[in-house]
Amino acid sequence: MLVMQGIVKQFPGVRALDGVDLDVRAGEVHCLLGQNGAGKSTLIKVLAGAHQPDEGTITFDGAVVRPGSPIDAIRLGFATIYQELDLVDGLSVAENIFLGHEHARLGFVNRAAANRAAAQVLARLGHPEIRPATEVGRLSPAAKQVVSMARALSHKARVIIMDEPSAALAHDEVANLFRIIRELTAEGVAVVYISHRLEEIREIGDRVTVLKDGRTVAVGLPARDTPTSQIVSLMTGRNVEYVFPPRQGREPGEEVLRVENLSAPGVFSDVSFSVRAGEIVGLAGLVGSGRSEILEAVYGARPASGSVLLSGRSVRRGVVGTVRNGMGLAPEERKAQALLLDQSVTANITLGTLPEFARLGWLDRGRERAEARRLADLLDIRPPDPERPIRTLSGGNQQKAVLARWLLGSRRLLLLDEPTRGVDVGARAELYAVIHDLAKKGIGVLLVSSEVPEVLGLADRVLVLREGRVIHEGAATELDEHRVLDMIMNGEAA
Amino acid sequence: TSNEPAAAPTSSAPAPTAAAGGNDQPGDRVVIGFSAPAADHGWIAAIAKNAETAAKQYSDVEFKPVEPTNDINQQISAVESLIAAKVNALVILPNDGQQLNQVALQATAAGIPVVNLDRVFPNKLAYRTWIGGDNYGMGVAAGHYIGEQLKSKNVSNPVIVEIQGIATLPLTQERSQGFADALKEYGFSVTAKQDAAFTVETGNEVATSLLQAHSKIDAMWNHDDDQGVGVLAAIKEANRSEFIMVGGAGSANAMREIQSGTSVLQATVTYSPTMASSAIKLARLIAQGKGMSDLLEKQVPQSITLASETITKDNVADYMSLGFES
Amino acid sequence: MSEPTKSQAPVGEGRAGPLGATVPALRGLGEMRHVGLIGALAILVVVGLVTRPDNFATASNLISILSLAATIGVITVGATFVIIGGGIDLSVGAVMALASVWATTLATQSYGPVVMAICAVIVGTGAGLVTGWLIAYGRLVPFIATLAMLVAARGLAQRMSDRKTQLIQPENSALVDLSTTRVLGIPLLVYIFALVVVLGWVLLNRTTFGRRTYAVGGNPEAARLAGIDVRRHTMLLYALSGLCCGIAAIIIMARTTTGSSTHGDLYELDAIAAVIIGGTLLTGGRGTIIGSILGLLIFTLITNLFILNGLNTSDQLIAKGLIIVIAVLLQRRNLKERAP
Amino acid sequence: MSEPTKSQAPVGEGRAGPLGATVPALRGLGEMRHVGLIGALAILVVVGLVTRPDNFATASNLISILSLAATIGVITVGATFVIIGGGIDLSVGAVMALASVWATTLATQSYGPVVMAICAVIVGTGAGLVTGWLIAYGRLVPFIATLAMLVAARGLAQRMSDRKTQLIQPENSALVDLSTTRVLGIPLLVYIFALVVVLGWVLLNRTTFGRRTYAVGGNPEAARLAGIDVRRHTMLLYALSGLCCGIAAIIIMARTTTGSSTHGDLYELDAIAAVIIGGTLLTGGRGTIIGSILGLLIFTLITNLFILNGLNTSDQLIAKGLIIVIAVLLQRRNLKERAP
Ligand SMILES: Nc1ncnc2c1ncn2[C@@H]1O[C@H](COP(=O)(O)OP(=O)(O)OP(=O)(O)O)[C@@H](O)[C@H]1O
Ligand SMILES: Nc1ncnc2c1ncn2[C@@H]1O[C@H](COP(=O)(O)OP(=O)(O)OP(=O)(O)O)[C@@H](O)[C@H]1O
Ligand SMILES: O[C@@H]1[C@H](O)[C@H](O)CO[C@H]1O
Ligand SMILES: [Mg+2]
Ligand SMILES: [Mg+2]
Repeated sequence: MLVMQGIVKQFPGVRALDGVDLDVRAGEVHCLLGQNGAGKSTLIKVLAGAHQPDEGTITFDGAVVRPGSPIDAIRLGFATIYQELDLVDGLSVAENIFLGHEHARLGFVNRAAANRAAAQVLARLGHPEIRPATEVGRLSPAAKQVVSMARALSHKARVIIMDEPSAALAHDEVANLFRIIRELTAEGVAVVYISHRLEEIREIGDRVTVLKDGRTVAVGLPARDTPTSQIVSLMTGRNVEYVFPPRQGREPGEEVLRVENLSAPGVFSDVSFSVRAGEIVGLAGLVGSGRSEILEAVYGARPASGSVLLSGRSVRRGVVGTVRNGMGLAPEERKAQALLLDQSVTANITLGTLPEFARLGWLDRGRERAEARRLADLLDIRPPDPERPIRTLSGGNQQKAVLARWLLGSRRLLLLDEPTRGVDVGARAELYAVIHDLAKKGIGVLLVSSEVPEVLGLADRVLVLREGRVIHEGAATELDEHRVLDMIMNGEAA
Repeated sequence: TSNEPAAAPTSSAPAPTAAAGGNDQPGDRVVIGFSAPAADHGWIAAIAKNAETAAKQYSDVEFKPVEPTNDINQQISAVESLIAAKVNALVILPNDGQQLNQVALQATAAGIPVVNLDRVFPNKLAYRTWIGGDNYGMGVAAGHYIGEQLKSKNVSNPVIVEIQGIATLPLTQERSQGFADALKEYGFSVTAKQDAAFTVETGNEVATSLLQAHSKIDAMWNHDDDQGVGVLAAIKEANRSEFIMVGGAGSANAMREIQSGTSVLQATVTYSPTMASSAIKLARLIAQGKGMSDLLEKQVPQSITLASETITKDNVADYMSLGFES
Repeated sequence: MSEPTKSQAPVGEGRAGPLGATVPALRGLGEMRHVGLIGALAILVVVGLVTRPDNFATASNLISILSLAATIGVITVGATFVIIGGGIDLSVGAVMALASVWATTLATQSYGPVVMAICAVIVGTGAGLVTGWLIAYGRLVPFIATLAMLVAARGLAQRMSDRKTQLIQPENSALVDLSTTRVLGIPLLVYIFALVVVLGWVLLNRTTFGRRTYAVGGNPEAARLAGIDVRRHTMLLYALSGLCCGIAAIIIMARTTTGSSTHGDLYELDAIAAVIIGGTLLTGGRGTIIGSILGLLIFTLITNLFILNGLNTSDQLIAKGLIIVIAVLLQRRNLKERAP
Repeated sequence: MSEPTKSQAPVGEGRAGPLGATVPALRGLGEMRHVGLIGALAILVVVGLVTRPDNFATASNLISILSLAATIGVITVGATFVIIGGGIDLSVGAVMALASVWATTLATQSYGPVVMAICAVIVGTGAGLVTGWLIAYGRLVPFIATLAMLVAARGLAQRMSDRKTQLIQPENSALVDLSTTRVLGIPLLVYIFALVVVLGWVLLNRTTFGRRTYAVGGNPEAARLAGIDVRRHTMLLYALSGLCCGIAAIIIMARTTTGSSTHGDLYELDAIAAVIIGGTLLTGGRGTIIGSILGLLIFTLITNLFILNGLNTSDQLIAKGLIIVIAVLLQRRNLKERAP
């Protein structure tokens, strides 16, 4: 039904697509795999009319098409959920869903009709509780993701493109998403699905196309039957699996963090735990269970009652104090909370530890660059040029830079909120190794991840959260994915 | 130049002279409304001060000034508020006579006599009396002074530079016209002309570049002594002294420069803010139905034009007390 | 003024429920802001009533406040659109001046008052289209493009009028009647002002054009991906602002009976200030017409009170500075503050 | 579980070719922009040389251009910091006026020129601290807070000076010497200007303070979470701007031999325009001092050329509008344009 051939897209200094082929059939879920920066998002933006290809052809229903703008693509029947949430904060949920194709007569909007239609789509997506009149800026990232999906569904599209739709979703939400996808494909709609989670591909995908370095390296592999090792080696050119470094070699030392009776009304209450030097503590829970908020409260970035002790001493509230005392936070939303998009990778990496590169405020830029380069190499940030503006990096590589920020200087405690969001399999293994190494060096790590295997695989100890309360605490080795999911969804404390 | 150890403290508002005679005796209580542009330079500030001081001399006058503003729209509203407050007479120095004409007509129609100060309303029905300076005459006086001086030095084809105030005011255009007309009688003309907005700083900026544009200048007329402070600073900075300069309005500072005898500023032509004191007096007389006791007429005249006088080293001592501080 | 995603989304501000519902307290914040403004207005009214019991609350004074507010008011409506759309328009005062001058040249005046009014509107809209084109298609930063228009329009106005004030001829006095003729005791120009506000409100809140303006200002990239022609829309926003300047020119001509190159000096600052006091963000994507008009009325009321109470300029300025600060503190909790 | 395979790190070795290497041109884009500005300056210089061959390229004319640029130039340095830091400062001209008035009161003058200079600097910095505090801790929008300071500072300056121009007393003429004394043929105040530019450049490009300014302006939330005290930094930015206004006050006093409440009228627009022409984004997070100074020199040069050529103001204005547009088009490809 849809064929892309020999697509080339050149950005200043980067050849993002270097002859990509893609062939999508009606009614299938076609998965697009590739490492960070392989060109997946760029490819689908070409399809969506957001980028113009330099070379190559797109054939749709046998005819050559050239989506010159997003409007063209939408008219052709392509709807897209973009990787970076592209919603307008100041407009309502309904207005966002129908932006560009409003319910209107003679230019006058029919708000009642729009709200009704939006409510329908949201109900279909399993989220009747999201009200169409709510301002989108007030929604959580997960709810925004739902709105993005609703927007794509609101078009009578024949091809729906989803760029990492599950990255902001928790387990139960993903199941919901899959239900929708199945409905769509049953109606003959084609879905192009991008994700770094191989198990998802297995569950929902029909065929897989693998990209590497802007080229297609495999077309139309069967999604269910192709061995993981084959996919991984196609993507990375080597054989790694979803691996966690062994826990040996780390001896948890003294307590670096003690949290007592931390509460923030309506968000979480009475949370107490501790983290020891060299220990990785994971927080598991549903989206909205308050994990990010706990991290922020510990970090001093959000008000909360209760006490936070760092190495036995209470630190001055506020981020300035906690950072000075050796904490670091890699936040959840990298674009909004972590990155200086206009600045170089180097400037982004050193932002948290600037004083360590300065004497009396005077920056030692040579040392700064050298350190940034060292970290970029360590984490394999690509392209390997730390002086490049970070906005030109792919999402996963940006995420690595966010982590790199806190690998500098003498941290005692790191708070990592979804550290592997949008990071590919190969890089994940590297990040896991880095986190493990940090702990080995005696740094305490408090980790939040929506991927339960990740929490279980990395952490020594796990706290399970439900509706803002800790309902279980115990060694990771004593838990398995199934039990954790039971607890966070049904509240069954073990 | 408020910092000069002022020799004559209240120089700009001369005390009522005996000639005013019986007219200074208390009469009916009258409320006089007053509206003028924002006091963003010395001359206008002196106008506001003089009006207030003059009004204070009379126990039968209640002085009611409104917010000075450079925005026409706001001045219209301000005058409207005075009309609504039913004052007995209005003294108005409009930002632009043409633009305030209509609201002055409204006042007159409401039975409130308007004394028009300085910038004139085009429609005579809009005011009872106009008092102001002779702008054309000011240019003529400056032109004659410069013409005479250059003639006596036998300069031919002189470079004559003119620095105007706010270019869009009709009074600026009249001044320039008078200047050009007078120079023509000597066979001279203006070489370069720029406007400087009446402030010290713009005066300084414009003069700085003008001095670069003309490496030799014979004479310069600067319309306004307030901006003249900046012009003089620029001349000093450029270390130039080959020309004569004439000022305008008659500020105390200009007079001190003239008196010193070492300055390029050798004369200034007056445009005295004392007209504001007189305007208040006229408004009071009109509101009380009196005439001017020195004149035979029973009523205040329809218009009074002050003469523009030329102040030089020779007569500066006589004028010193009338100079207003920048 | 554009950057799409610099949303300083305060960490997890105001979410609730599993994914959806908002905390109710936050819901009303849009209107809350207006409550702050209305509070500030109310305080000013009380001050007026106390200090000038017999002058302040008179019909004639209220009308004079509205007439005074009308010119900038109309411009403010246009400015609100531009600023919500992520831009800024510094040229408003100059464009109004140019429109007033063009409409009052002897040549234009010979066609009578209707043509004069149309001329003002066309000149305003045309100037807006030019700046809009430069910004949308020429890729100039709005600040620079409109600054250039400011300077050029003033120059052109001076040139056309030879720097003279152009009186409206007696035979065209129908135009002046807009200021002198009253219906139900209220001058016609106040009705024009009211009409522009109402139409502006409808356009912003009830049409696709208005809603898309929020998208174009709030997240231009998202707007583009949603299939909106962001460039065309941007250009139209400036044309709309120019149209408002043209209408304002008609009002100022009626009030002053003149066209002049000096009209509207510094109106850009007043209009932008009113919009921002009214709660619209300079970064775009948020704001209301009502807020802007309330902001403007606060300014006008302050001036009026000063006039009535005969304060001297310096004290007025100092007090004005303080009042601006207090008024904004009253409506303070600006949800999306930078530097949280 | 296998051992971590980090040792095989450089995975996609092959990609360094097409994807990895940066085209050098991209790296230089920051300077590319300046090339545009320098091009515009060059064109103006050529125009000067052609139209006024004997007046334009003289040492004394060049010096007078620099002297003219000095006051706003110093202010522009401060404004660049504020704008990169995501703010805006409308109060610069008024604060400079206030500083000049405070420094030239009879009381201050009795302590001699050094105290006068210190007084100007303290007043400027103090005013900046106040606005900075209102913005950072009082959460006022910068536009509003600095507008309030503009109005209040002018009012205060008028009140202190009783609206009179305050002459510098003969015994304090050392201050005026800054303008008249020349070293190597160049007036001292031009050295002050140069010094401020150099120090500003160093502060912005070589210190943590400068780096943080980009962070605070580019993404305040990210800066905060990286442990930067965003509020304190914001406050300091305005204090820095105020400090520059204080220094500018010294220069304007030296040049005009006066302190006056009318000094610096509309400097805010000129300074902001220079900064933006220089390539700094109003949204913050980007920009350079060099760009701002080049932008300012373009402005100053235009005015100088006009006056040298005896053009009248109206034509100057029209031409200025066109030149602004052309200058910006020359340096056009603003990487981060809205509506790509
Ligand atoms: N606007 C741009 N300008 C310059 N380079 C770009 C731009 N967008 C993407 N690139 C580059 O193109 C390449 C492909 O990026 P793309 O975003 O398509 O990767 P991706 O496969 O989606 O990766 P991820 O899994 O991390 O999202 C990367 O090297 C990236 O740095
Ligand atoms: N400002 C706020 N006011 C009221 N409730 C809030 C606020 N911020 C967050 N909440 C609530 O706190 C809870 C936790 O929020 P959040 O979704 O960030 O949790 P999380 O576990 O980190 O999930 P995620 O995976 O999405 O980060 C939710 O119920 C949310 O609605
Ligand atoms: O006529 C006056 C003065 O001459 C002064 O110089 C400026 O303001 C004008 O109104
Ligand atoms: Mg991607
Ligand atoms: Mg979270």
